[in-house]
Amino acid sequence: MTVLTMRAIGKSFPGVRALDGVSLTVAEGEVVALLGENGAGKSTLMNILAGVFKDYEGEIEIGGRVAHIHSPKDARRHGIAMIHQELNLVPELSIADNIFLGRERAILDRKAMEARTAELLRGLGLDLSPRRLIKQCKIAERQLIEVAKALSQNVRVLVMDEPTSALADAEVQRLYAVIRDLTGRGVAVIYISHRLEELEEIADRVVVLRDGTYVGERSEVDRDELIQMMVGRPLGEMFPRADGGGSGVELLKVEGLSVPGEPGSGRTPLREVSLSVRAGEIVGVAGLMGAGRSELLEAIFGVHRPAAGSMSLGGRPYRPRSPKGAIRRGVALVAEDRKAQSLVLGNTIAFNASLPSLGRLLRLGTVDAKREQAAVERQVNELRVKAPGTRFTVGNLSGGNQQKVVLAKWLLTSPSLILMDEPTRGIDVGAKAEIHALMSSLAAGGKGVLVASSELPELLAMCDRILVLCEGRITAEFSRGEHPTQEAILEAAMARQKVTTL
Amino acid sequence: ASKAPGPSTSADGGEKKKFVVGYSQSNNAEPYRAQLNLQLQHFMKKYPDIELLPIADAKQSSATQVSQVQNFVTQKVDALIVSPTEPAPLTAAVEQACQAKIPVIVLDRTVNTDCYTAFIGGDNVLIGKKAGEEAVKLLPDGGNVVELRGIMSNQPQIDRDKGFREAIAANPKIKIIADREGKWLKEQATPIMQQWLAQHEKIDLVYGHNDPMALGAYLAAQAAGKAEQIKFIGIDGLAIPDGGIRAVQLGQLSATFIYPTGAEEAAETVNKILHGQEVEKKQVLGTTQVTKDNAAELYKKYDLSGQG
Amino acid sequence: MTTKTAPPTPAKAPGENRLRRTFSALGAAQAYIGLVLILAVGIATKGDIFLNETNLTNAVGAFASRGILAVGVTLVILTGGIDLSVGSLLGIASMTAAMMLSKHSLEPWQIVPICMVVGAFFGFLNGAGTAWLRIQSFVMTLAMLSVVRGLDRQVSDNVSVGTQIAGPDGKLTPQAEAFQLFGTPGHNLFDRIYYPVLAFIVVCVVFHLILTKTRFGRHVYAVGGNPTAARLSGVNVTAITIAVFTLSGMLAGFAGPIDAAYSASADPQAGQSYELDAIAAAVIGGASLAGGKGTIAGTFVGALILTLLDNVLGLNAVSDNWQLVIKGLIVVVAVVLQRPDLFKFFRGGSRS
Amino acid sequence: MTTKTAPPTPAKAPGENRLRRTFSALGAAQAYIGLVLILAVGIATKGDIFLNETNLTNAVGAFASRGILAVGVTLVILTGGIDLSVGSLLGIASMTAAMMLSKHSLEPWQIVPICMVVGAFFGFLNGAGTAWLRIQSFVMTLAMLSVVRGLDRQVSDNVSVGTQIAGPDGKLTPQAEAFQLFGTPGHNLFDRIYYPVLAFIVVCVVFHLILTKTRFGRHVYAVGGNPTAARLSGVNVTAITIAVFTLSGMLAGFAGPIDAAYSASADPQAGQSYELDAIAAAVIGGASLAGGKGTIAGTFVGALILTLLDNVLGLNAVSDNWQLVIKGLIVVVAVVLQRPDLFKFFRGGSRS
Ligand SMILES: Nc1ncnc2c1ncn2[C@@H]1O[C@H](COP(=O)(O)OP(=O)(O)OP(=O)(O)O)[C@@H](O)[C@H]1O
Ligand SMILES: Nc1ncnc2c1ncn2[C@@H]1O[C@H](COP(=O)(O)OP(=O)(O)OP(=O)(O)O)[C@@H](O)[C@H]1O
Ligand SMILES: [Mg+2]
Ligand SMILES: [Mg+2]
Repeated sequence: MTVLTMRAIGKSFPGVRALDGVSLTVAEGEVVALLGENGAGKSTLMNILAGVFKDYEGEIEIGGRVAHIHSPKDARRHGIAMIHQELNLVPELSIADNIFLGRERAILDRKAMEARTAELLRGLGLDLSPRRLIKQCKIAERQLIEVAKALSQNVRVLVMDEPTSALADAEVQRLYAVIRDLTGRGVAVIYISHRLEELEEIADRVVVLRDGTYVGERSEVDRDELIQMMVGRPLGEMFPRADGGGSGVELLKVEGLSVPGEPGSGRTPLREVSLSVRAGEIVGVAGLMGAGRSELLEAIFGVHRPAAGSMSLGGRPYRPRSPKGAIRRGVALVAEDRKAQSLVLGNTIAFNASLPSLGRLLRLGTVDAKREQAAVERQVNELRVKAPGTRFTVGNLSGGNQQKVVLAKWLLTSPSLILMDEPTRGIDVGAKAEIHALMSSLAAGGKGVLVASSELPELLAMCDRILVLCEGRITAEFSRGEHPTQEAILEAAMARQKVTTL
Repeated sequence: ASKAPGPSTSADGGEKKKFVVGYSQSNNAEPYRAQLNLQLQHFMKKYPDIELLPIADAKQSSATQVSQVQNFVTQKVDALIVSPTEPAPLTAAVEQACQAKIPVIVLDRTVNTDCYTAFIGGDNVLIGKKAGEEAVKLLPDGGNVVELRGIMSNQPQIDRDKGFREAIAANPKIKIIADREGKWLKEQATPIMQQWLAQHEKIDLVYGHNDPMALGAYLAAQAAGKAEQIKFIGIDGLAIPDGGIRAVQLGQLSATFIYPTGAEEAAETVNKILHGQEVEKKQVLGTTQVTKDNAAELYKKYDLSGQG
Repeated sequence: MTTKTAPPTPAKAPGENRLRRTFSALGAAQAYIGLVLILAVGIATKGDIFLNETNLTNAVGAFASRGILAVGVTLVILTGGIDLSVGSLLGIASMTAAMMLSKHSLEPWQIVPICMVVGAFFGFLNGAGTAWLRIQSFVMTLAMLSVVRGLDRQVSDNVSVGTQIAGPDGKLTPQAEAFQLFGTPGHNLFDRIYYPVLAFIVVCVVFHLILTKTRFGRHVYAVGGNPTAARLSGVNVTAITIAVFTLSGMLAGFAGPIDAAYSASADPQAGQSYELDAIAAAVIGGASLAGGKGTIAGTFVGALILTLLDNVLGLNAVSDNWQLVIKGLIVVVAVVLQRPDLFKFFRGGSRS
Repeated sequence: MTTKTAPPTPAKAPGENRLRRTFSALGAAQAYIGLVLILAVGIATKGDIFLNETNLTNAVGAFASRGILAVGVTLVILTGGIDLSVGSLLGIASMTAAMMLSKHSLEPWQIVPICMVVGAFFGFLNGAGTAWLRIQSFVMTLAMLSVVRGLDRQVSDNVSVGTQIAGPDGKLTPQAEAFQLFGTPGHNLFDRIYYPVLAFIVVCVVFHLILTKTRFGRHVYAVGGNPTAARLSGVNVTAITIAVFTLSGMLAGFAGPIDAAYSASADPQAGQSYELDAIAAAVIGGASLAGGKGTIAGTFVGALILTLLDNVLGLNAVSDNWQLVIKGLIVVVAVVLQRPDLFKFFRGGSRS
């Protein structure tokens, strides 16, 4: 039975027609996937359903009756819950407070809230105290908390906008189990993801959007066909990296690097990590959530002070005291959390993209606006950022396009070593292929690439070598020649040291 | 009203000319100055051919006051009255007015130039001295005095302190054991007095540079049950229900000294100037000591509440 | 792959957690170090004069009305706003109280609600301007500061209004007598519990409970911590914003009669620059002007720091000029001492 | 894939872009509506008296030193901080100037740099406390306000120091004569360009260029917009923070002699509460106290709004109490008029 019908939905922003006459129906217990390029309008469509926007064109029907949804409260009244693409939690409040935000009793019933929270978290495999503050939780944990928050409501329609972008496989599997449980109880799920293999596994039906319009839908997932539908042209091989690379000289050498964790911050300590990246090589870093991948990349980028160990870059000792020092040595970091770590959301694309490379755009001590404009425009076009211009506010871009701006920003510094933390998070398949091509060409150009990713297929296809981290320690290393399997990597990723568990 | 002032304009016939007078007050929201404003408006009404523009309030800011004076000059008023916030800053502004041939009456506080028509004001050193003499009278056997000062850099504060110290030198057994800046405010004075009462065994007299501070100290002493043993002297002597004259009547203050507003004299002087008569360049006003005996009478004399 | 169900990494190792809890408890204790320091200096230099019930009551009593303002300001700051108008609102409320008493001989229990309504009304306007017209609260409340002060001065004709109103028999009228209870220095209530101090403490306790135990409190933190998240969670951001400004105004209205009773008169300038003291108390107590962070307990400690510091310096007869200098220095020291991670400058980019 | 080079959507469609440029120009014009309104009222009510070179020079001259403070405060606000100490810094700089002149007979061109160094020194301390000790700037600069005011009063012995120093011949000394150029009301420079006004405009232009054209300017915006992202982009957040406070202090130092010359004396209380005017100018001009948003042009307009508003009300002889009321109301109206999206409350969730 149909629970939700969206009819001829349209939405415009100043200068942008985000949606135009899109219709969608979802039945009880069905998982419908929304697919489309970055900026196709998926989030906008779902935001309309969740009451984020006050006005839009078209009509929404729920359970056969017209529903007027103009605020998040309206949406909740109709049994709609949404996990937003960008995390929406209050950092200074506890997990329990966040989960029940907006639905508390007038006088808080802490005990009940915490008990229910603990239950929800357990269901998602999270062993966290409900009283823990969000600011002390890791990104992946936060994403699961968002899931828990949505699950805590009595929903008829659950919208998930890229719920897995920060999750590794194990957590993703757990999420699937939860979704199956929900659909078994008749809940309709709308699922947005750029990971096609996920859609194969979870979706009953895939609806494709392009440039704000409905393109078509399929019940059978055929990757090539779907890609053709969303991009409007056939796409070649997904992971274009040919064998090779890795024959160059040693670019980065890390020896015995240890970084202490910080009490209360939820940061994983690194313990005696040693690795090397050669020029022309792509090295992957695998691990489970909280394994210390981001920590490792950040430490190399000079964000954290190491307690022990040494590094060298291009044969010279490398001791960055801040990101500034790292950038000066030609290192770049595409950070994990674009919103918090990478972008000044209120400013323009040009401002953000040129920020680390302003030093080379100077003329007579001032920023040469023309050269800046030209450089940014070239890079942004190369990455196919969908935006009306480089003076567009970054905060108004779609999630994937924001990520592309981050990439553009670092490519503009022409780094010799580029560190990428989940570089394709939230990126559509087409763009993903381009980014992969870009990584290959960087490597081919003699640069070093160190990439942490939660998508094992991506690592397996792209990397010359894969390092596996577990609890801040390197537990395994595979080279391409060994043809590692996902299972082997996962096993290494879970090779916990018994001593540390208590 | 763009005519230069002078006897010629209104004296000879034709249509009746109305003179326009501007007044820049340093801060309306001090009870003393509110009283002054009220009185000035009252006394100006005696002269039907003179119009007093709404009083401009500098709100304690010299910069504001300078631009107010400049505004009046721009408007070409026929005469200007200024109660300067501070002497130095207003000097240039007064000179500007003077150069624009506008007669200026400096009321209450001085400026550092001779380019004005008349100065009318009280003598704070004299008042301080009178207060000191009263203290000597109240403490024949000597005693401990505490002093609540106005804002330290204000000239009246400096003068009232100076006169007082000169006068009490007559009796070496009178000692000022503590003094602090009460910023002219009642609510500042109360906690200061509370601290003094905790610190000092014996306080015989409180000298407040204005009545509100003396009364603030009185509240603190009253609460500590020591109001009877301590004498309080204030300055200002305003005829308002909340003022010093009433406080003397109620026995809260032993004495206060009327700081003359000079409003009546100012109105008179303006009238004379506008009609081309001679005026005295420096008019220093005396003070009246308010005691229990003359309080009722003085209150009646200065109370303007019924007259708007 | 799906067979391995062992939890990937235990997100919390019990030992680690215990450690963390201890640390955060210590952090909370640390918030009081500044206060303890000042108490210690007071006791060391002026022993029993300082550590004396009367002296402490006097010191806190003098600050009580500002302390009450600080509670209201804390609410506003928690939502990420600021309220500069509280000093003016206190002023007009104290004037209202004095006039109600002197002109209409109202009873104190009638006066207080009226003053609270007056304060709440202007506070509501602040909230409406901020939430509906989306004027930055700094501008909105600065404008209100000016408007309300103008009105205050206008209704009072720039003359202060006394509250010790004598009847025909020369004694205080019963209303004026009762009104004195609100704050005449040294006055006692319940044998040595002085009304302003009591009122301040009660206000703190009530708003502490509201902030920590009620839905409204959670929403206040949410609006300041992440307005977008709050909105998407169905929190009525507009209503919360208007509510905190209204409450702040209401508290200023509540503080008005206390201030009037303390000085036994309502001055047209009353409350001027109190807003700075109130905001300082909140911020010294750990409230962040960015919103979402702060507690009433912190504000209470901040208020005590400010008033006891004044008291200690005064008792030690430090000259007025040096008081200003030392006060500034000690505030810095007190705030620095409260920070557990003091000397780890900029370690690790914080993720927030 | 690599063969198809047609971008999916052109990053910039020329027609669309022109439209947007027009829009944003309009938005910029809107920022001046408040000012235009006040000018219109001034002209309508007081025609030539208001629109008179002398009057306008006087009005802007009276505000110039606060306007210069506002520029420094804007820098600090852009990084997400606040500077409450500028009024005190102006005070101590004006005292320094007057003392250098009266005690040491220094030439004006020696005095100004000394004052700037004095201001920059205290500003640096503000920055160090904020960046290194990580004290909230509100607390740090509030403490500095108190400390510097105390020092100012102490060095001057609470007595104001005049700058019109007469030599043995009874005339002004050459230094004092020259010093008057800095601001004696009505004084002319370059035939009717009055130094305070000139200095204010030059400061605005210089800092406008610094903010818009240099890397430093970009970094200031980045630090205010997202400090973590700024740091990870290679911005030295600590250095930028210290720099803006130092510059703000330096500008306060620069404004000191102007204030002293304007008043022909340095008062120990000089500059008190100027910080509120300075911040108000910045915020009315569109600067966001959350950081990352604001311009010097906006601050300039904000300063003009404040000073011309005073002027118009003064010229119209509005009573002072009503002036306070009307001023508050007009500031609200001016700020609301500047917002293009005025009546679309909460339409569309912004992504930030
Ligand atoms: N608040 C806004 N203001 C202006 N434009 C907006 C706003 N929100 C979205 N857009 C525009 O609407 C279009 C659709 O964005 P939307 O976020 O729906 O894309 P999406 O399909 O979710 O992309 P992604 O896969 O990258 O998340 C984009 O071009 C985006 O720039
Ligand atoms: N300064 C910080 N403050 C708060 N949290 C931090 C900070 N630095 C890192 N984190 C969080 O700690 C988590 C732990 O770390 P780490 O980056 O080492 O794990 P990871 O293997 O990258 O896991 P994930 O897949 O969650 O990113 C990160 O995901 C990040 O969200
Ligand atoms: Mg999206
Ligand atoms: Mg990570």
